[in-house]
Amino acid sequence: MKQAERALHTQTMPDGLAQPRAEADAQTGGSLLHASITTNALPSESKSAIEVPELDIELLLDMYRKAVLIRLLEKALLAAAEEGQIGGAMHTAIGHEANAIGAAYALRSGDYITCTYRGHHHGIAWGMDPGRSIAEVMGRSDGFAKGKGGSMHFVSPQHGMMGANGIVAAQVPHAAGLALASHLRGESKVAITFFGDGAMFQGVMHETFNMAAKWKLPLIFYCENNRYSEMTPIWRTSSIEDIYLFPRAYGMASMQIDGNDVEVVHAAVSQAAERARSGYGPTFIEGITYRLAGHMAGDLETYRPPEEVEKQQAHEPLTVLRKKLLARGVEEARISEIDEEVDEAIDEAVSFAETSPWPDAAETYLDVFSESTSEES
Amino acid sequence: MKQAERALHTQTMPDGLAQPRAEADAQTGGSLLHASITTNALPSESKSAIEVPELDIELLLDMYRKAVLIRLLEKALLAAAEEGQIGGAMHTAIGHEANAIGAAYALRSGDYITCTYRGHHHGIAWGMDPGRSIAEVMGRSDGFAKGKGGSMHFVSPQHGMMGANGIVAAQVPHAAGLALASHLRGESKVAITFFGDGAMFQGVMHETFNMAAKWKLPLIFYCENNRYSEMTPIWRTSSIEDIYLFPRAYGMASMQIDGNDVEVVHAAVSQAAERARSGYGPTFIEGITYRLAGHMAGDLETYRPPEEVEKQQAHEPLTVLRKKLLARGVEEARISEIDEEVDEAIDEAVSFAETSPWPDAAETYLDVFSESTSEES
Amino acid sequence: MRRTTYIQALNEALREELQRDEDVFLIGEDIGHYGGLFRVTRNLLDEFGEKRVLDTPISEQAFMGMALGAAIVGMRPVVELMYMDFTLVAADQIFNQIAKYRYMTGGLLKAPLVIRGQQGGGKHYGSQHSQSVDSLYAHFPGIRVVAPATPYDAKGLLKSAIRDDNPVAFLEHKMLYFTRGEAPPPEEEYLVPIGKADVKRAGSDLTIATFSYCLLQALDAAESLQQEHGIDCEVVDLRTVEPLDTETVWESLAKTGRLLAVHESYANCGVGAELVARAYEEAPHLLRAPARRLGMAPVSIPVSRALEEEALPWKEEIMATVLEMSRR
Amino acid sequence: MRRTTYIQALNEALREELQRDEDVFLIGEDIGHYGGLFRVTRNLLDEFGEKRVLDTPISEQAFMGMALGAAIVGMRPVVELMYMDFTLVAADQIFNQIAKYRYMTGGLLKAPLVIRGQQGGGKHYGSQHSQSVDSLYAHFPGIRVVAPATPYDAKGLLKSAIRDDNPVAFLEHKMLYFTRGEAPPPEEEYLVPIGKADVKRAGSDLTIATFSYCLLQALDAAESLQQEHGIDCEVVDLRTVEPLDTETVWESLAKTGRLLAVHESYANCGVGAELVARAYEEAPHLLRAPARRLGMAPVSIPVSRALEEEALPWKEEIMATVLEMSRR
Ligand SMILES: Cc1ncc(C[n+]2csc(CCOP(=O)(O)OP(=O)(O)O)c2C)c(N)n1
Ligand SMILES: Cc1ncc(C[n+]2csc(CCOP(=O)(O)OP(=O)(O)O)c2C)c(N)n1
Ligand SMILES: [Mg+2]
Ligand SMILES: [Mg+2]
Repeated sequence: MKQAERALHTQTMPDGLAQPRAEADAQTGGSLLHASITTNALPSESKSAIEVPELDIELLLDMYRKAVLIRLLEKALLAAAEEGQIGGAMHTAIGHEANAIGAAYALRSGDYITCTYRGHHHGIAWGMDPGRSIAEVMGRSDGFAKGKGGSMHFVSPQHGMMGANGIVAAQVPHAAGLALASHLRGESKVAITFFGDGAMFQGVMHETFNMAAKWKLPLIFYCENNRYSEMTPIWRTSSIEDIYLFPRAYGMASMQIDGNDVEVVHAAVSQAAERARSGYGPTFIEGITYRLAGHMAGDLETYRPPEEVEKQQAHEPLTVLRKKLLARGVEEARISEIDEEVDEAIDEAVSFAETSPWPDAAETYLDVFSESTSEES
Repeated sequence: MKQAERALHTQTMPDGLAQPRAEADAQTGGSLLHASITTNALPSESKSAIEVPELDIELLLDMYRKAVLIRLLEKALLAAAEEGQIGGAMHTAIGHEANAIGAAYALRSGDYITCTYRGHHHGIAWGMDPGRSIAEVMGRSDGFAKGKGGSMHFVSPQHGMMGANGIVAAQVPHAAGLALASHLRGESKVAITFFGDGAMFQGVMHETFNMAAKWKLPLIFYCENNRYSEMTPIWRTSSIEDIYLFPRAYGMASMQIDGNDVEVVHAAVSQAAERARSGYGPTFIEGITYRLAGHMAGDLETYRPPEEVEKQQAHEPLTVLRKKLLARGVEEARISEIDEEVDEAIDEAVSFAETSPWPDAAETYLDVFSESTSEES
Repeated sequence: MRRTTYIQALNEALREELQRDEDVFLIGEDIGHYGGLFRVTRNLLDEFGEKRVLDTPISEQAFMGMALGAAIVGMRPVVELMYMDFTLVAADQIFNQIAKYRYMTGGLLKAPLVIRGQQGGGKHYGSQHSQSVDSLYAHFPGIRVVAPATPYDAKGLLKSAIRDDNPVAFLEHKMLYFTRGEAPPPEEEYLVPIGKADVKRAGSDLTIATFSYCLLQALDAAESLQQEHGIDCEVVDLRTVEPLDTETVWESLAKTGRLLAVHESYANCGVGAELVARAYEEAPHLLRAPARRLGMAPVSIPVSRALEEEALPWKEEIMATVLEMSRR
Repeated sequence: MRRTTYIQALNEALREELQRDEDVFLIGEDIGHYGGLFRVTRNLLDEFGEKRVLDTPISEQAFMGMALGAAIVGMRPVVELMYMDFTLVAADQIFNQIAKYRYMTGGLLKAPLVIRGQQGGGKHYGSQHSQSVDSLYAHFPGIRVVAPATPYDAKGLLKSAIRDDNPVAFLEHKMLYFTRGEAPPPEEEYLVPIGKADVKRAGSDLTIATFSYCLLQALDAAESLQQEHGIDCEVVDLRTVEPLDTETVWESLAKTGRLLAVHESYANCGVGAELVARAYEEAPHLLRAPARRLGMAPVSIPVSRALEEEALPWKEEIMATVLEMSRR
């Protein structure tokens, strides 16, 4: 091998490609002070600089209900997948719940959202029915898309959910287009789009950042930074340390927040939506979060130590919210009641989905083309 | 029309989409102090912060010869295009010469370059024969690519010219791949890639910036900022004011320089090459320049006022270099001699090309596939 | 009827649809203030303003995706790709997103948008600015593909495309832009339906099914074949490539018994092969000789005019193939 | 001979080529430290280090373009696309650059690289993770297209692909990954040549020409047709889609007189239509009944297993088509 011949590069690249800061730091025992995108940081250690007002307790309880609903739905789906009831790539959002819920409650009916294949939490937070959602993932006829889209393509226009996407970052320009439609029509609708840390380096992100910033589109870019792109930690492939600082290169406003705290997310998204509606253009929010389950059903998680996951449990969305509720005087019993209620609701949703009929074979050939035109529609 | 209904947006977007700074400034009579990317700034007004040593006078004279060669070659090509001898899209680099020459002389034999469809100046600066170059543009058999690639695909591996490209920004990852090859093989070769200001917002640029920065590739990104993307001034579509600052978002070193002064370009590229060879990774250079001719042959230039072009003549590469030579004591006669010599050389090159035979029809079917394998090659 | 150029016909279609429906907007590079590299959108920004004619950066992926986003809430974007070769730059948005959006959402959303621009060879633009992408678009279900050859059809089909509730790839050809033909004046509105072929020359010996600029080449070839060889070709202008109006082709085939499909996209896995395969699926009894197809030679389209001509499936090659087929 | 899985065969091929030629390197998402989403590159980073197995960000355009850049100076990159559907994300680099580089440079440069990854349906991944892209790759000249169906062929062809001086699209299939077959142990090196079809089942009544996972479906169908209907199909494994080994197919056709081409990419403008068209161009005299093709139905590939099955051109559909063809 020619590796010994490398001459000039040895100084800074002792061993293979350029070494990531975090790795270098780990080896030298150096600090990670400037590296906010580390796997070990807790979401609460994020650089939020926004004011976070306390939300009404009933609203918080409602949010808690949603959070449990998402959590249990995801667990039910994982169980169904293990039983072989679900194929394909199913990505759950266990640990991500607060990002969806905080945002959904901060926006208005009529606003739009697009998101990634990891989109169940968004669907539920935005109001989609759990039973029909599970049916969709299982490919049943009662699914929103009649089982055609499945887990990676959650959609429900009546709820503003304009589509999850299987191609990393492809949903981002779609949201810009929704924001553009709102702008061109003189509406005050805002669009929000969710994507992961790994999506940051798809070319279309850059193109959309520029166009949205230039045209001051009423758009919110929301990065759910869980520090992993599938099985690869983000520091291994990213040249930028602080994701939230990057969009400033386009003159965009941005912030890094605790994505596991519904109140923080709610405050950040509210602020961004206000900016958008006032014509000041897009805002970029980096919500620091962590994925507590595998990248997708079946993931053996060999790429991260159990201790890392363990540490993150300390600040996962349900824990954070439960603590908050207790601290503000809500009785344990009230919380348990919600837990039980939701547990039942999920059982019902699962039975609904499991007994939903398979779509007819003839359905295969429908929905490719529409036969109508603008005159008729 | 619904435009009257726009409510919330009127404040910042009085009239259509977000207004570009330069336009706003023009309307308000405001200053353009912070907008370096204006059509009116001269290259000499760029924000170069590098030391520029004086080059040897013989070297400068050699550069001058190259500059005239490029200028006259481009003019000959424009004339031939007008006569109908050249079809397709032919982009000349009149006004861009110094970017190519300064860079070519700063690099070593063995280094690589890729560039855009506007690549004649690079080819000539890197040492390609004018006669064969013209033959290529004319589609003749003596062209480097036997007339198959034409104006947009200048190539000559023996000179390090690894390919111009017709797709905006596509050549940029190719250069990163060349740099990667050098890195993986432990060679000290550097790659440089040229692209325009308009190319900045192709997604692949972003992807390449990140990977090159992350892997510390021995690569130089050189943006020939002529302030126009075809017929559209860059400020109309760019959300960033200072192109050279953008790459810093990836932790990359960068500078904005006078791209019309061969000495400045030479100094900047030398410095970047030194960094690259020492393992410090890529550097981004924004060379401020101006295209004195149309975007391509046949362009009627209705999109810019003649006065704008006129103003730029004051600081165009040949003028700058001629002044420099005179100021350093070179006789007018020596310069005229070069002008005449080159004039003759171009005449010869044109006749060579014009009398070069058309490729055989059978040539059409060659070069699609290679029949060899690694064992044989 | 007055005569107009193909470019003028397109410009009128866009203008009329912008006027008719305020959800229509145009988006693309250099199309606004400049009026389009090929002047198809000339004067439209002046008339309709910056909110109806949007100049973009060179970001094909983003503005294609934005068009989809706007379309799913009922806007009707008309996206210009300066060269249809750039389809490949935005291919994910076009084929993984736009083509599939209606299906993946179980019909909840539709994507009524038009992707238009010019394709084709003949002007020495070389490998990356001369490709014909009709077969590529047709391969993926979910996008209608239209490629008119005359100013009349261009105007009528572009208006239909904009009104269609499906995504439509509207493929122009650089060799057609300055051709002229009859078309009613703007006062007399008309539409040409998507999915209907048109017999542009009646004949009895052999059916040439083609579209776009190849139609002109085929008509020319048919004249020469008639005069020089007494072979009387019927020339069917498919006009729409997806869906293929095979009915009209089979009707012609019932008369002639011989089929030659011609197109400028690559022959390999092209529309011509498709038409041949369908002929044997749906109408083998009509064929009195093996059906054939002609497409671009399997090369990357060279700049040199000496070579480009050789690669193009134009008049000479059409004539040679017809003669060969007639000898059988 | 020992039996091995398809994945293991691929892994061995990569390992052996990394060992043989230091210009070979692997590049893609999650392929290094993790060993690949489908574990095809498992353990290779450990053995060869970070300079031979490169983990990338999700930047398909850039790393595809970088592979080309490295290839034109003689490196031999093997690019993994995690799902072949992502071809569309990098389509400009693949079809406008890699496919054309040799041609546009008049043969001065060549691009010896491999683009590999899995495609296909059957596991309910839906519209954007189940497409078969063989016909798409074949449409553009300049890239060889290989799609082996057995571990033996997979190993031998991947090694040949890496050594080939052309860009090669090496198409795996998600349903093949865990299938097993015989293959010599690593000590016994062998290559399978690109461009050679292989008769995987001899028969006398009808030729099924296919490749990739459809081969297994076709073999299965052939058994059932034999047993249930006494129809004896010859099954030709094309293995390479570009170039097509029509010689072997026509040889088979000379025996059977009937041709059915089967593939999982879309039927419309697909490899099957191409084979039918070529049969009528090159060997019409051998055909005793209309040649046919089968491909994926023109839909975006639904998630629901009830629908996906319906869309796939697998055993049942093969049998039905063969029966229909036999009745003629
Ligand atoms: C264009 C594209 N490339 C690759 C993939 C495969 N893939 C799916 S998810 C994923 C990781 C995305 O990571 P991130 O954006 O951080 O989101 P997360 O999954 O962590 O929520 C990858 C590489 C894809 N779906 N699309
Ligand atoms: C992907 C792609 N989109 C559009 C074009 C058409 N086009 C050719 S040059 C050009 C402008 C490029 O401007 P810039 O990058 O500033 O370079 P310049 O021409 O000014 O040197 C455009 C839009 C193209 N060739 N490729
Ligand atoms: Mg992530
Ligand atoms: Mg420019």
